[in-house]
Amino acid sequence: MTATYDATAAMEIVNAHAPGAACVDDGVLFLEPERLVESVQSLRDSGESDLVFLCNLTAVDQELHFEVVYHLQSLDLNHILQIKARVTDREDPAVPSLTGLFYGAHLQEREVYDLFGIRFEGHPDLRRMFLWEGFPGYPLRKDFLQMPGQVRAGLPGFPHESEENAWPVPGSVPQRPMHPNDPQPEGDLVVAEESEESS
Amino acid sequence: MSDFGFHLAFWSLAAMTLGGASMIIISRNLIHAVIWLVMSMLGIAGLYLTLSADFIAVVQVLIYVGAISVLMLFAIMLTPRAERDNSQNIKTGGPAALVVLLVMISTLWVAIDTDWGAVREAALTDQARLIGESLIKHYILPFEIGAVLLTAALVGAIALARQDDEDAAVHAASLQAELDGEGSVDPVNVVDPPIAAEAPDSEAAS
Amino acid sequence: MTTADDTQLAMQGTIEALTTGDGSEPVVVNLGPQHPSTHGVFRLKVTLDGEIVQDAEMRIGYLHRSMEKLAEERTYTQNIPFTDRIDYLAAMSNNLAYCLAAEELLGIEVPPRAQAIRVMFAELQRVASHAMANGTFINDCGAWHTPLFYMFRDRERVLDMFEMTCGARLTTNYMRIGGVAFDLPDELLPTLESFLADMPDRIADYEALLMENEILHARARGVGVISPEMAINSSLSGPVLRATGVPWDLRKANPYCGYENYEFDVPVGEQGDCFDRFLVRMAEVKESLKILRQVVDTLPDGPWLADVPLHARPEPGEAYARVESPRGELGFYLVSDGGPAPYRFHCRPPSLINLTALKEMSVGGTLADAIVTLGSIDIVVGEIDR
Amino acid sequence: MTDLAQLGNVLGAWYDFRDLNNLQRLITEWIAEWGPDWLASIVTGVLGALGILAVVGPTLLILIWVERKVISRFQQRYGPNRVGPKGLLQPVADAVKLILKEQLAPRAADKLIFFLPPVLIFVPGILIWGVLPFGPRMSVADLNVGVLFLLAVSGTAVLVIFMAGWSSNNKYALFGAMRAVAMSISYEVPMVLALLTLVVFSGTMSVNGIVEWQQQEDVIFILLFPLSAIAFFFAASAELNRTPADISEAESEIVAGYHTEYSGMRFGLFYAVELGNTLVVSGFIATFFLGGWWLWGLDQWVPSWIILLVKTGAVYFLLIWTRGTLPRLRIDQLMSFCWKALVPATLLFVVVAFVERTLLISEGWDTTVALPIMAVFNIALTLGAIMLFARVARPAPLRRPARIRMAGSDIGGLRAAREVASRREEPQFQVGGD
Repeated sequence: MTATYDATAAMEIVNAHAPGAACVDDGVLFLEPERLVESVQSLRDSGESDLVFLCNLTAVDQELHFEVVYHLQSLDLNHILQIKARVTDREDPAVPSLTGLFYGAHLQEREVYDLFGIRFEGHPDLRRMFLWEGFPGYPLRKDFLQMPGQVRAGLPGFPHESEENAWPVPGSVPQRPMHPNDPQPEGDLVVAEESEESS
Repeated sequence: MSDFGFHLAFWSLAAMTLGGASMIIISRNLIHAVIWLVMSMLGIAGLYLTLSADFIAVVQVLIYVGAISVLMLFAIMLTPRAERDNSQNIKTGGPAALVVLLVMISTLWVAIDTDWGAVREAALTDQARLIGESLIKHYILPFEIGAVLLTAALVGAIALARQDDEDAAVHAASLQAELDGEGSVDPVNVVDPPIAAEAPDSEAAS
Repeated sequence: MTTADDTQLAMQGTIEALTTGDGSEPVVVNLGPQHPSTHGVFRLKVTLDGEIVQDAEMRIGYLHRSMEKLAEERTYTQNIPFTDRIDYLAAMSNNLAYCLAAEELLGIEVPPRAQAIRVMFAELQRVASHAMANGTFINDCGAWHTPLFYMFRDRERVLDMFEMTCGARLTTNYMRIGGVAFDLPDELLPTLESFLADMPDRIADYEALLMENEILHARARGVGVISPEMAINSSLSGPVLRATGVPWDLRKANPYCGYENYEFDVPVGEQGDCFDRFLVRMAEVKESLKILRQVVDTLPDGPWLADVPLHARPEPGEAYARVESPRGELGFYLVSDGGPAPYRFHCRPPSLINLTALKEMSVGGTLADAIVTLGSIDIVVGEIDR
Repeated sequence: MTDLAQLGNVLGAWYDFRDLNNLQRLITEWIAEWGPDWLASIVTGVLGALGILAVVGPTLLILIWVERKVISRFQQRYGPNRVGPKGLLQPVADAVKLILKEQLAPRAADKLIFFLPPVLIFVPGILIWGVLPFGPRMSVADLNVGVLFLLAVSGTAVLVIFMAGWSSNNKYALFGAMRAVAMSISYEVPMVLALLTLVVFSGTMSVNGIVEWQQQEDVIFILLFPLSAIAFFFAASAELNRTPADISEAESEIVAGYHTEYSGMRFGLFYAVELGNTLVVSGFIATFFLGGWWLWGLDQWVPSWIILLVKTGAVYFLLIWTRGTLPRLRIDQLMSFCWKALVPATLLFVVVAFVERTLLISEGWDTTVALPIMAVFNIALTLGAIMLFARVARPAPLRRPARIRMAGSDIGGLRAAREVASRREEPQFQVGGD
């Protein structure tokens, strides 16, 4: 069974090489973006942690900031560690690229750049991957195509649940009832057919 | 073969040969020229056939149509695209035409003037055997010399085919210059036309 | 057709070729998006010098459906059918990985019968997927469809079993959070028994037909080689990684669904070339059959679905669950903010990440080698683009 | 039995159906009675050509069906079975579909050269039939230089393929054309050398002469020169673009090679000629190496052309079989196989043929005794040459076996990999190698 590598132990390893670059918050190792490369390198090269395999690299839009999430795996010692790096600049988010350490970061970083707009500094070939150059916006950001008045992206709640989060407030994204048998929303909801007529 | 059939064959083949030959000169595209050349060669092969020289005819097809023309096509494909145009030859062809005309007149004169001993009896049936025997028995020395010469040519060709570094360097420098100045290239013009404009020679040779 | 940067690339290649002393002009050839050997809308742009690949660049995104964004607006249960469409040749494995992640978020215990059924279908899916992978790989080596059709027979039988269990063949949508959607139908186990009885003969056939085939050896041995160090550094996984000799299999390293209860082995290659990948897949099919045998013999009784509310709201938190899909490490990273839908839904696609090393593997070989290499990686474009 | 024999006599007296040449002779004699003799020779030629077309056309349609059906059987499926009984009309339906299809040409194609090849490809495709003897007197033209004619005509097809590939202005097509040309040039050499063996040994360049020699000596050439037969078979399948040597239209690499851009009946013509060539080459293999229309006296009883067709069908089946079974070689492997294996081997057999011919003619060895000895010697030499090739000329990566080991309890990264690799015990699975 793959163990979860102790974040505190990892923090010690990182801080031994780059003092103050790592901190543990709620059991998760956070690395300072500026010193990400040397921090991760210390984790990769240290025989204790031996995190040689970059399992997964992705990002999460936390509305106020981005979190770049790395899952690093040691194959021989069979433990996994989740690392996060916070990017606070929403206008021009950037973190150093790990391509120098992990060849496998190439495509994953390009994907994150494509869908989140986070630049990976030092990436040799940072271009959009799924979308074409010049595509407006970054789709996986929470504010992508957000309708005016909508509190936040995503599904606000189940239909049968309480009133305030049952359905979007009027004037936001027009939504179609999922199924005729589903509980029909009440109030002056803009239903799809009507919106088609009006537009 | 009766006279009518013979004449029919001769004149159509002659037309094919000469027509192909003129088209070689006229066509601007070198690949087209080679294909006309092939037609001309086939006409000649046909003429051999009317002279009952079936071995020579077949060898004509085998060597000229099957091998030499393919060799020419290969040579053209290996030539940089800019040098594949046949049109300059026409402009500077005046003196050449004169020389060719002189040669043609003298050949024609000799041909008409000579008293050809026409073969009236039946055609030889086993030419291949005769040719083989005369090559091996009577003309063994020239035959061997030819063989040695061809071997030498083969070795020489391999030696010559080795890359000449200086040429490559010059070509690379000119391309680099073009690429450096390419910052202002209008992308609209670059999309697609490179192939379309240059007609069917995409680069490449395997 | 040629675009501006194609032209520039070609010229750069020419200059390189000329200055390095090889005087031929490079050609840019597009393999795809419509090409017989790209197995989907995948475009590989190769720069060729004669037949030698100088550069290989992939262009993807033709099948991009932005599933990760779509999933943020669907409930956890509604997202299961999306996972079918991610890797449509291994829908069961995708269902499973996603359900594992959701269960981790929700803290759900899966009943033992459901676990066994999950293992059964994950392994059947592996057999089907490897049959497809090996068949198309031989096709890419230039065989005229015969091995492909042979292997399709097996895949067909597996898909028939899927159909009788959940009504769908390709996009199964069978796994549920907390178990599986339906119990096994009565006719499944006899069908599976006969399948297990027939397969050894079939595999012997394939070995006779393919494994000592000199032409296949000539085409695949020493082609698309990658070293174990590079493979690990490139985050490769699955048969591509194991073919280099690295014995890394999540079913052993991080057993899920009770894989630790079954006895099986992890085959590894030696050279890391295309032929080793092919052999590893062949051997894995045998191991899968071994697991299936044990699953059938020890199938427990009981419920097949835990009592999970359809409108499950997990606590805020995150989960990264992964399985050994036929193509490698398939992970799902879910972030919950306490809402009915995942706040972030991310799939770690083995097909995409295995392609990282494609350029390394194909540059320097011939065009035909690049095709074989691409075939041996076994990509599914639905998973690459998502 | 006697009735049958009588019936045969009656039929034979009126018209000997074993030899279709009689029919043609009747017609020419009839014309010679009233017409000029050039008319007779023209009518003979036209008749021959029509005869070939009448055979080739329907045969092609049947062949498409046969090939698809046989390949389907190899692949465990039914094959065409919807149109007509047993799907027999499928090729007709396909042909109709192809004729009705829109014929596209790339805008940037060289129009004239693009339109010519589908037509021109028919010329060598039909001409080559002219020297195939269906019986003792049943070939359109029994040329003295028939073997040379065969090579010359088949060589011109390359030019047409090049025209098709080049004029399409498509990179796949150009690649296919260049590959076809390179292949054809290379494989013509072992092909010529393989035939040279026969020509030297039988002392004739006439195709019919070679059959007659086999008839006279009561031996078929595949027994005398098996390596030449193998080399010719492989070179022919390379020239015919069939797997394992179909690199000029390698589907998985260059889509369809030189005819990528041809649609509708233009593609149909390429396809038809390709199949026709396969058939005629099977015919030539049967003629050169299997005795052609002759079969140890059976040709006295069965029409000779039926014997030839049966032999041709056998060779054709072999070609389908290889196509259905084998993967494709790479172009450099094909080239090196041609120049490093086939050419030396066929050259060796040319020398062998020279020596044995000298022994037979100049030394006056008795053929009834000498030929069996020579056959045994040559078969042994062939086996030796093949073994030598397998041992010596095998490319380096193939000489090591491919091994699959079982990791057992070693699960992990590089360290575990080293551990697994260093294990002493025999690997679980091992294929290939010397």
